[in-house]
Amino acid sequence: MTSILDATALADRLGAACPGAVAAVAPGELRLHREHLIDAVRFLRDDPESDLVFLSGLTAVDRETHFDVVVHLQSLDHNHLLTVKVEADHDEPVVPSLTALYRGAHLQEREVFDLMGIRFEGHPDLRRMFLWDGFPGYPLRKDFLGMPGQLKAGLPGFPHESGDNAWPVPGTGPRPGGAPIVPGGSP
Amino acid sequence: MNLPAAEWYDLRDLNGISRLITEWVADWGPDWLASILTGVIGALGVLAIIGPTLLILIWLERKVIARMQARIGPNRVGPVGLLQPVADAVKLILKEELAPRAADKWVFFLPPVLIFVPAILIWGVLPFGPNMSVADLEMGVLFLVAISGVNVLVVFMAGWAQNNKYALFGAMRVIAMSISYEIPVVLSLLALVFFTGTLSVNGIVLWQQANDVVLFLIFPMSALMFLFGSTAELNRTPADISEAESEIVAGYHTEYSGMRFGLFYAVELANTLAISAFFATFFLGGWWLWGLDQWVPSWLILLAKTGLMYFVFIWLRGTLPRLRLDQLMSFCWKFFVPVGLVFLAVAATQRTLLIELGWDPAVALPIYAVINWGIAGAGVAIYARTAASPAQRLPSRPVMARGRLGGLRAARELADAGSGD
Amino acid sequence: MTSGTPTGVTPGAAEGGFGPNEPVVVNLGPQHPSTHGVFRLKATLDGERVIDADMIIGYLHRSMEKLAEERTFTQNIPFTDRIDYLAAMSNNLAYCLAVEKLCGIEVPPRAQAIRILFAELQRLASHAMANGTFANDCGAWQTPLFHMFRERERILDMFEMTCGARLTTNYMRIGGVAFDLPPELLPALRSFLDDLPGKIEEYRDLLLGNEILVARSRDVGVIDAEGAVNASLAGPVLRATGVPWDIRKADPYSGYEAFDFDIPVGRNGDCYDRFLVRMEEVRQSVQILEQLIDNIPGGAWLAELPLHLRPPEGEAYARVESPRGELGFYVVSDGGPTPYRFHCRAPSLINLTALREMTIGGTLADAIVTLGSIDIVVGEIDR
Amino acid sequence: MSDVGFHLAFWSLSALTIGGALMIIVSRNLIHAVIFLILSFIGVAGLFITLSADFLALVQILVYVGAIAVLMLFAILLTPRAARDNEESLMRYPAMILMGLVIAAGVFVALETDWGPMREGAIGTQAKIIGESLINQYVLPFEIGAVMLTAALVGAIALARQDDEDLPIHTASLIEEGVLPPPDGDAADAPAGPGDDS
Amino acid sequence: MTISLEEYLIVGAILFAIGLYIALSKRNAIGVLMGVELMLNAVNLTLVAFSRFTDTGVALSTQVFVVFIIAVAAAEVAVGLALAMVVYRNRQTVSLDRINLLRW
Repeated sequence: MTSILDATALADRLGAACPGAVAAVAPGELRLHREHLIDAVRFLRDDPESDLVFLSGLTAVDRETHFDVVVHLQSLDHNHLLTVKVEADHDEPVVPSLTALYRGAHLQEREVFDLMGIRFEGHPDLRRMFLWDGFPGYPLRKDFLGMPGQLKAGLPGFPHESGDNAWPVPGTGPRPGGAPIVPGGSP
Repeated sequence: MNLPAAEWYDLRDLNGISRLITEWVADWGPDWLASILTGVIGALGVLAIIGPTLLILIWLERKVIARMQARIGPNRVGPVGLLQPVADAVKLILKEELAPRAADKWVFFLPPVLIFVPAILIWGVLPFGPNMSVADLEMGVLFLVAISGVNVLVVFMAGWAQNNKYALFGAMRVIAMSISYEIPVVLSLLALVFFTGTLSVNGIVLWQQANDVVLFLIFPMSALMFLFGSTAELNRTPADISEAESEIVAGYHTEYSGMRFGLFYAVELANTLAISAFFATFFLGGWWLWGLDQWVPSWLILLAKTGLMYFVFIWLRGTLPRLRLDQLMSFCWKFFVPVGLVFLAVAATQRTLLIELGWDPAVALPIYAVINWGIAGAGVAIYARTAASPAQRLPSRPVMARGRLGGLRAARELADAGSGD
Repeated sequence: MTSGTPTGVTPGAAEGGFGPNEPVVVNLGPQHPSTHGVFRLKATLDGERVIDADMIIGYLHRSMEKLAEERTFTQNIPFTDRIDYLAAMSNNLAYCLAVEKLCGIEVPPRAQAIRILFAELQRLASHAMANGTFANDCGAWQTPLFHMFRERERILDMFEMTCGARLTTNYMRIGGVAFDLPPELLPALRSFLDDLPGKIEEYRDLLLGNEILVARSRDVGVIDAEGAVNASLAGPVLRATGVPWDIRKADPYSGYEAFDFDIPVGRNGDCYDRFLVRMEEVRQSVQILEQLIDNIPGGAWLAELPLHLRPPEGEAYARVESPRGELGFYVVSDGGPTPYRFHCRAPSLINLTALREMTIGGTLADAIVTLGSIDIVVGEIDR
Repeated sequence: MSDVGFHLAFWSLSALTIGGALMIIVSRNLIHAVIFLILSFIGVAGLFITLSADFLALVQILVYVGAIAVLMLFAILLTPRAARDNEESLMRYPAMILMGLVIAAGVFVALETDWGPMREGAIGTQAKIIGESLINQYVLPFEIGAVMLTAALVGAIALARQDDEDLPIHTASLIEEGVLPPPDGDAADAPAGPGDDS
Repeated sequence: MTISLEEYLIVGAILFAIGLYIALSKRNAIGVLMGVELMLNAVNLTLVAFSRFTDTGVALSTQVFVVFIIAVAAAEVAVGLALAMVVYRNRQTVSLDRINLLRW
């Protein structure tokens, strides 16, 4: 049976090895400062007692005020699990990338970037993955409907229909950060 | 054994019909008309045989493979689905024929037509009976080899002209493979030619008839080489890499649609049928079957043997995975070519002994058969022992964790324990 | 990474650009016979050798994680079917486990046994598909696939008689399963289990003993244990490298601890080992089902739950061993009727992390075999 | 065969041969040129048959069409960056004059020379005669020919073989990057690249 | 009138001349090789014609000679194309105008 790591004890050892890294502790969960994220996770991975060599999952939650990047780390030999959380700003979400430590983070960070818009610094190939390059906004954000495309909730209209609800047509939308789509602008 | 010019309705010697016609034409017309007429009659005869046979064979192939795959196969069109190939052909004809805009127009349009030329020509030297071939060439075997080489060029034209990478891959693969596998095929036929002392296809059948033996028994390795080399030249599994559907979509005919694709498909089957017939002729006695050919039309015997060989091709296709290009190449150059050369020497020696020492064939041939089967078996055994990669001999059961669980450490422990077993 | 390699040179084949010094970019997909869905592998080739591989996905993206935020917890169960349409039961189960963990719901023992039954049947069906298509990718002309389909068909029939659907079953419920076992299921299952071991031995003889299949998959697409763990691979791909890791043993759910089965692991992490591990896992699943079939407890098959489920504020991560590996659902609730965040750890996607490393250096044919041996489901990659 | 059929065969085959050769000059695409070359070869093979040299006709198809033309196509495909067009250099005009002179001289010699007594009938069983003379009368040239073919084979392989330093540019760069194993190394030992997924 | 030796000789001469022209004027090394092949073919044709009309037929010497020519042609093409490949690999061209450097 997978045990949940005693996060408090781990936080103490982590605090000794990497001072100032731990922001908060909850049962089975460490909240880390993003400046120390890489060092702290490297410690957690290489420390023989925690031995968290397997990055089970990496995702993010939009808390409206900030983003939580949630990382599930796992030790296969000790069979225990730890949740690591890092906060990212809501306006300018940037988090250091874990790809240098776990290659398994590669696609998951791309996915989070694609859908949530969090930039992972140091990621070797941070591109959109599911959505096309010109897709406006990041759909998993809670405020996606108020994002540059000015999409409204409810069923969208088809591209040839004019009106505020028209979907952006692939390729005609603005690049991320570019000018917003003009409502009603059909090709 | 020359049958006397039979009555025209005697099915044993269909040649009688064309002879009647030429004699009739010679009475009033110029002799070049007669030779053209015989040619036309021969070509029509060949088409008349392979056309319906092909339709039946398509049905047979689909049905047999369906049975091998635990399916039923075509059963809707006509009785037991027999008209399915006709329906397929109609569908193909009705389909739109597309050509890529960047294709090389003429080179794109020609191959579906050109590919028929060798496919038809190859039948010219096949003896359907004692004197029943369109042209009983003195150098029939050489003709067969030369014509099947032309096929490569047509396939290359098709693959190159489409401006499609899959097609070009298929073309490159087919060239590399056909050139390589022509050598084993030629070597295997050369062994037969050395041994029987004739280049004529019918001569080889006559030799088998005179000695009351099929050459498959005396030259098993040549038969294997011919069979496998033919699968490579025909693009059939296990050597169908030039149209490997899981890798390069359809290989050299990727962009051909409609009836153009249908022509490629038909020629592929026709070639398979032809190679089956030639295998039956070279190694299984052709139209001859221990005197049965006196009672049954000889071409029926040949068709039966051809059907048998065709079934073998279907069987191979239904059961075997595909080899990789480099594996096929190394199999050709490291196994078939040396063994083929050995058998060339063996055939020459045995022929010389037979003639020079004047041995009785009835005594010598069984001895030869035993020797050759021994050499072939030894060759296969040596190759299987040495050339196959050592990894292939690893046990085919996974390691069982037996309660261990964990990550890298457990993996290391398991590997150590596993190596101790 | 890919931007660093000069893959921009893609001359038209007839115009020039095909030779020992020219990279040729070949698109395997999105429409290609071997991609198992709308998946695109952009392979840069040097002759027949793959020197770079880039994957392009998203053709099947339905943004289920966003859609799920608009639907109640129970309404989300059908989405999980569509995530991995070849292993719908496993996905149902994983999601229900996550919500149950979030709410602290006890599942009745009969429901637990039924869940295991269907999860294992689903594993059989999915592995049958995986092994069949793998043989197809090796060039076996559909024959193994259709034989495997013969067995899969009987499993799907059992699904149908239980819940009326064959692929997208929508059978598990939060707190149990939707319907009780129909009376005709157990006899059908028993006759199936009687036949299957013989069939498995037949497949072993036909496929594992096949020289060509061995030659095609041995030492192809190799990844070692360290690399596999670092790349978060899971399931048969991880176990083929020799790591004995199976969620059913490591983190037993739904009562798996009561069953006696073994984890097969491979030796060198090549395509053949993955194939081998899947073949053996089929036998282990049969073993589990045989232990289960006579010991299904009676009682309720669905826990008593409020009609409108409002889990307490919090989050839960629950995972199962799906046929493709560790399938986890991370569900965050803000106390409302719908999930605040719904995330699926999709093994198909994460197993592709190592695809580039596995395919580079091999031939094009090897890349196809490697892709087939990873056993991806595009619905799960794209979600 | 009668005169009419013979004439028909000769003139059509001659037209095929010479027309194919002329099209090589005209065609702008090297691959088309090879296809016309094949046409020309086939025409020559047909002319061999009208000369009742069946054996040579088959050898012509086997070697020229089946091997040499295919080799040329292969070579064209393996030199992709080279110009694909089949252009002519400034030697065109002198060469054209030379061509005219050669044709004139050839026609003159052919027509004006007394070729002595002509043999009417064809010779049968050529394969047998050629084979026997190859291993009796011409056994030394035959052996030399065999050695020469072997030498050409070895030489061609040695020339066309790629050394390791000739690996394509970005294969080398990928090896440096660590993505590809070194040419003689083991694939499993290659260090993983930094971002090995996509 | 039957087709006699002269006709064959004329066809051979024309074929030879065309081959010569191609060999001399083409820029592409492979094109030049094509010309050479045509010339060899013309020679073969001439020889076979002589064999048909004047050979005594005891040993078919001229045809044996043609067999040797074909063998030499095959060897020549193999080596020539290999050379073209080497030049291409070093100079990225098979155009004979551009292969003017006497070292590489």
